[in-house]
Amino acid sequence: MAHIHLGEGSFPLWAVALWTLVGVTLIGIVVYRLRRGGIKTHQIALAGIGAAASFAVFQLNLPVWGGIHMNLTGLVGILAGPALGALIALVVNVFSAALGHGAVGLLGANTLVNATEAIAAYYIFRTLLRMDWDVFPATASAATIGLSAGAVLMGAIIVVSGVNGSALPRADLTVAVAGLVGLNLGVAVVEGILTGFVVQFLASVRPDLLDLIDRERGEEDPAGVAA
Amino acid sequence: MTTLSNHVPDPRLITAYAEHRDSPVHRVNAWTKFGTVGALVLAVTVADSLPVLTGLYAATLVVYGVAGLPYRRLLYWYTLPLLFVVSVAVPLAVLEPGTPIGGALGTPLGALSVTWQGAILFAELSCRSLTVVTFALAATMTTRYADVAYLLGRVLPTPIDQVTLLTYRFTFVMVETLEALVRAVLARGATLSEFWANRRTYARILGMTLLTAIERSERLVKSMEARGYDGDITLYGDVPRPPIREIVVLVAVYAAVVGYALIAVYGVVSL
Amino acid sequence: MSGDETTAPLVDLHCEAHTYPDGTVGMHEVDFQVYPDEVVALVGGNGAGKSTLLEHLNATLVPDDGELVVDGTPITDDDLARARSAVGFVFQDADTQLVAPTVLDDVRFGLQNYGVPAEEATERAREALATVDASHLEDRIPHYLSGGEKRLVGLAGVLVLEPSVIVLDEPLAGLDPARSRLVADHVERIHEEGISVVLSTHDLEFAAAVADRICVMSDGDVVGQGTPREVFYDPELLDAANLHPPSAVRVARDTGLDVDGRPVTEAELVQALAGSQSEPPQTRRVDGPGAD
Amino acid sequence: MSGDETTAPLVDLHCEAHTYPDGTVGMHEVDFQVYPDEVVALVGGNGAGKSTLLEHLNATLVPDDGELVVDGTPITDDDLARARSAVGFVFQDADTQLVAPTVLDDVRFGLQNYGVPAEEATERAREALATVDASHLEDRIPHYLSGGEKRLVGLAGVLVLEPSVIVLDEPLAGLDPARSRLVADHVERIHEEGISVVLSTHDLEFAAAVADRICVMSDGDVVGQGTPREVFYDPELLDAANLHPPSAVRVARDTGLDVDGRPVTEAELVQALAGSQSEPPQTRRVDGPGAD
Ligand SMILES: Nc1ncnc2c1ncn2[C@@H]1O[C@H](COP(=O)(O)OP(=O)(O)OP(=O)(O)O)[C@@H](O)[C@H]1O
Ligand SMILES: Nc1ncnc2c1ncn2[C@@H]1O[C@H](COP(=O)(O)OP(=O)(O)OP(=O)(O)O)[C@@H](O)[C@H]1O
Ligand SMILES: [Mg+2]
Ligand SMILES: [Mg+2]
Repeated sequence: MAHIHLGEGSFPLWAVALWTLVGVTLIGIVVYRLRRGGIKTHQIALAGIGAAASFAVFQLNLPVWGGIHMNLTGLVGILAGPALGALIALVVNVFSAALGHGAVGLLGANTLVNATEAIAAYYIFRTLLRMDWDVFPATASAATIGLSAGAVLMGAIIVVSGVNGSALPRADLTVAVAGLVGLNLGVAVVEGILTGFVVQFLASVRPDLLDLIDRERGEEDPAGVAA
Repeated sequence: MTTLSNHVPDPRLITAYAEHRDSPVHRVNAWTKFGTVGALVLAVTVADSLPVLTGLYAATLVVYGVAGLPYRRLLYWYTLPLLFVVSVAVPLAVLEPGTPIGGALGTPLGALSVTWQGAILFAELSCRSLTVVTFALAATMTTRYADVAYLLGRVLPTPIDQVTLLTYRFTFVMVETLEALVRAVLARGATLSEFWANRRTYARILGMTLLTAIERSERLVKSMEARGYDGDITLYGDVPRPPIREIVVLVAVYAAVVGYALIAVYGVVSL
Repeated sequence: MSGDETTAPLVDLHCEAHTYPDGTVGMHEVDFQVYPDEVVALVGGNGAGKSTLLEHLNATLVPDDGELVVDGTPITDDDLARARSAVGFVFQDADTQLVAPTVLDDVRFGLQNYGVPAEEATERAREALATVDASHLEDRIPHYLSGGEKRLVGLAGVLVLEPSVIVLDEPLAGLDPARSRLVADHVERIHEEGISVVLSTHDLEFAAAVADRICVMSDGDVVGQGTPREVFYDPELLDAANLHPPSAVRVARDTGLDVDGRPVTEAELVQALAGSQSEPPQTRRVDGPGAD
Repeated sequence: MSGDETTAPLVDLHCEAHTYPDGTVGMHEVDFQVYPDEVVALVGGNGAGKSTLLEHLNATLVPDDGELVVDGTPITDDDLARARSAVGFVFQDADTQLVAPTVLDDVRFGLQNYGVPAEEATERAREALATVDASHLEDRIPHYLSGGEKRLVGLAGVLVLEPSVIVLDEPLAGLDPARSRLVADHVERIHEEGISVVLSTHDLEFAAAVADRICVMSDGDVVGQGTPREVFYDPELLDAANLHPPSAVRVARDTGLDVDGRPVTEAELVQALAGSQSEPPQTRRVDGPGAD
C-alpha cells in the first residue's frame, strides 16, 4: 500500500502528451515567477534540502494496512509555500521515477497531482489559521483536504485519459477508478492526521518556526514569498 | 537498516553499484541510457500487443542481468509500481467486456468474472510498467553519480537544476538523519510496528527530520554565500557525446519504435 | 574487580562480520564481552569500526552471522527489546536522539514505551535528571539546549531505564573542556552505581582517566586490549592502530627523567614527576580531560 | 611579525552587538583585528560566541551596529562579496559546506561564482587540492569522504579563492588524533604561504601549538588575549572563561620540579623537563595534538 503514483504506460500517447504539456506549463509559471523575483539562495537551499527530506521520508515504512509510504507533500507545501512546494513535488517525482516509482512518461501528470496537494494544503492552512483555528486541526484538515484534492485529480486524470488498451466505457472506468481514489483518500486521512501531529510537534520544539513563517508571509503576498 | 523499507531502493545502494561495479552496461554512455529510457517509454505507450510488450520486458530483464544487478531485490522494488497496476487493473480485469475465464462468481452486485480481455490487460499494464521500472533502475545503478548529476544539470532549466543538484547531494544526508532518529527511539524501547499506538513517535521522527532539513538549509545558505554563490552551480564535469556506434543504435531504436507505431498500431502506413 | 574474567559477562557478542547495505564491511570477526562493574573504552581512528561494534551491543545492528548473549541468554529476533532495555545507548549525535517537546517528556519517553504508569514515570524521570545534575532543565525544549546539556539529558533518558550496561558513543564530541569534565564525572558516577560503561572516544587522556580496560580497534578489527597502562605503553599496538599515546605517557617517555610507575594520566605524571619516591600510583585517579 | 600592531590589519571588525532573530544575543561589543601573517585561536566554552564572531569576519553575519573593514576599506551592503572573497571560511559542519556532486566540482564552485573561466578554474582547483594533499580525492562523492577528508576538501575550496585570511571554525571537531594532526599541519602550511588564519577550537593543546595569539571568549565577550604563554599562565583570565590550561602547563605548574620557560606545548614541556639548561624555548614548535 502506498500513496499511489500513476504507472508507466497506462495512458495512450495523446494523454501522455497532454499531461506533460499541462505539467510543463504549471512548472513554467512557477519558474517564471521565481526568476522574476530574482532567485534567492535561501529558496534554492530550502527547496533542495526539503526535497531531499521528503524523499528520505519516503523510505520509511509506516505500518498501516500492511505498510504505506508517504512524501508528506501536504506538509512540504505548508512549510515551503506553494511555489517551492510545486518545485519540490517535481524534483521528488524525478528522483522517484529514476528509482522505479512513479513514471518517466507521466512525470507531468504525477507532478501535477503532487503540486496540487502542496498548493491546496498551503492555501487551506493559511485560510484556516486566519480563521483562528488551532495548529493541529488546521494542519490536519489542510493536509487531508489537499491530499484528497490530489487523489480526486488523479482519478480524473485516469478517467479523462482512459487506460491504454482497455475497451471499457468511461462510465465503467469511473467505477473502477473509484476504488483507487478511495484508497488514496484513505492514505490522505492518515497522512493528514500525521501531518497535524508533525506540525504540532514542530510548533512545540521550534515555536519560532511557524511564527517566523507567519511573519514572513504577513510581510509579502503569499505567492510573492514562495515565488 | 531494517526499519527503512525494502520496497524503496536505498540511494546508497544505488550509488554503490554505480561506483564500485563494472559491466558492459556501466560502460555505455550516460546519454545513450537516458535516450533509451525515452525510447522505452514511447514503446510501452504505443505498443498494444502482449507478445511485443512481454518481449520488451524480457529484454530489459536481460540488460539488468548483464549489468550484474541483483534480481532478488528487484522483486521487492516491484511492490510499489505494481500496486498501481493492481489497483487499476484488477477492477478493470473484472469489468472489462469479453469472454469470461472459467465460471462467473455470483455476487450481490451481479455476476463477476475475470474476462480474457481483462486478464490480458492486466498482463499488458504490468509489462509496460515493469519494463521502464527495470530499465530505469538498471540505468541509475550503472551510471556514475557525477554523470547523473551532470545530466540533471544539463537537462533541467534553472533553478530546477540547482534544486535537483542539491537534492541529489543531500538525499544521502537526510536518509542518514532519519535512520539515526529511528535508531535512537528503538534503542529506548519504542516499537514502531504499530502505527496508531506510536503516532506521536512517528510524528516526532518525521518532525525532527524536517526540522533538521530546514536548519541544514539555513546553514547551507551561509556556506554557499560565503563562496560567492549567485544562483548557479555549474558543473564542469562532462559526459561526452555517445560514440557513433551507440548513436546509430539509438537512432535505430527510435526508428523501430516509431515505425512499429505507424505501421502496426495506428495503421498510418500500410506495407 | 574490573573485567574479572571469572564472573559471567553481562553482554557477550560474537560476530563474524558486519556488512552495511551498500557492501562496506564495517567490522570483521569480533568477540567482545562486557563484565559487571567495569568501564571499557574503545579507541581507534575514524572509521575503525567503533560505532559499528557498539551498535551491536544493544542489537541496533545485527551481525551477518554471530550471536549476542545478554545476561546469559542469547537474543533472538523476537527478543530485541530485551537487549535494548538491558543495554542503554547514548548516540554520538546528540541532535538526533532527543525527540520529545520537553526535557522531562524526553526522559520519560523510554519508560512510557515499556508501559510504566505516568506518575511513576515522572518520578523516576525526575530522579534520573537529578542524578546528572540536570533537574533545572526539566521544562526546557531539548532542541535549544547546548551540546553538553543535550548529552546529559540523553544520558538521563537512558539511566532512567536502569540498564545494566550503558554504551556512550563519543560522549565528549563537540564539548568544551568544562563540559567534557562534567560528562567524565558522570561516567564515574554511573560506574559507582554499579553500572558497566562501554564508550568510544578519540580523547586518549579521557580514556586513560576513566577506563579499566582499553580496547584498540583498527580497520574493523579489535587489534588489542588491556589496562590503560598496558595499552599505552605498548608502542607496537599503538602504531598498528595509528594512535599516539596520551600526553602524560609521551612526556614520561620522552623526558630524560627517570619516571616511575608508567603514569597514564596527568595526575599520575605530576605525582611521578614530583619525585615522590613512594609506591607507583596504584589507584586510578578520576580526572576527565581538562582536569587540573 | 605575528600580530604586529604597527602594520595595518587585514580585517578590522568593530561590532556593538549581534542579536540573532530569536532575540539571543550571540555577541556583545567586540573589537577584533586580524593582522598579516598571524595565526589567531579563539577559545572559550560552548556558546561563548566564537562562531558568532568568526562569521562576522567575512560578513556572513552583519553586526547590529558596527563596521567591518577589509584591507583598509569598509564593507558596505553592496560589497559583501569583497569580504567573502578576501576572507575564506571553512565551517564547523563540513558536511553542509560541500555542495557539488564531486570533489573537483566543489573546489571549483567558488571560482565559478566569481566568473573564472572553466579551464583556469580546473587548473587552480587541482593546485588547491594538491596543496592539502587531496589530489587523489578529485573524483570522489563528498558524502562518502571521511570527516578529515571533508575538512581538507572544504579547506581546498576556500584556498582556491586565494583569500588573504582563512577562518576555520573548529577544524578538529570529530577527527581522530592522526587526522587532527594532518589538519594542524595544513594550518601551518597555509600560514607559511603568507595567509593569516583565524580559528576556533576546544583543543587547547592545538591552540598552544599553532597560534601566535590566543583570544579568550566568554559569554559573548572577548575577555582577554595574548600569546599562548601569556594567556595560559594567567589563571584569573582562564578562570573567568571557565577554561583549564593545556596539559603541559598544568604539569609544569603542578609538579614540584623547577620548570623553566613556561612551556605551553608538550614538546616544550619535555625539553624543559629534560633539564636542558639552555635558553627557555623561544621558537614555537609545530605539533598538533597527538604529535609525539
Ligand atoms: N551506514 C553505513 N553505511 C555504509 N558504511 C558505513 C555506515 N556506517 C559506517 N560505515 C563504514 O563502516 C566503517 C566503520 O565505521 P564506524 O562508524 O563504525 O567507525 P568509527 O570507528 O565509529 O569512526 P568515527 O570515529 O569516525 O566515528 C567505516 O568504513 C564507515 O565508512
Ligand atoms: N542561529 C542562532 N539563533 C539563535 N541563537 C543562536 C544562533 N546561533 C547561536 N546562537 C546563540 O548565540 C550564542 C553564541 O553562540 P556561538 O555559536 O557563537 O557559540 P560558540 O562559542 O561557537 O559555541 P560552540 O563551542 O558550542 O560552537 C549562544 O548562546 C547560542 O545559543
Ligand atoms: Mg563512530
Ligand atoms: Mg561554534
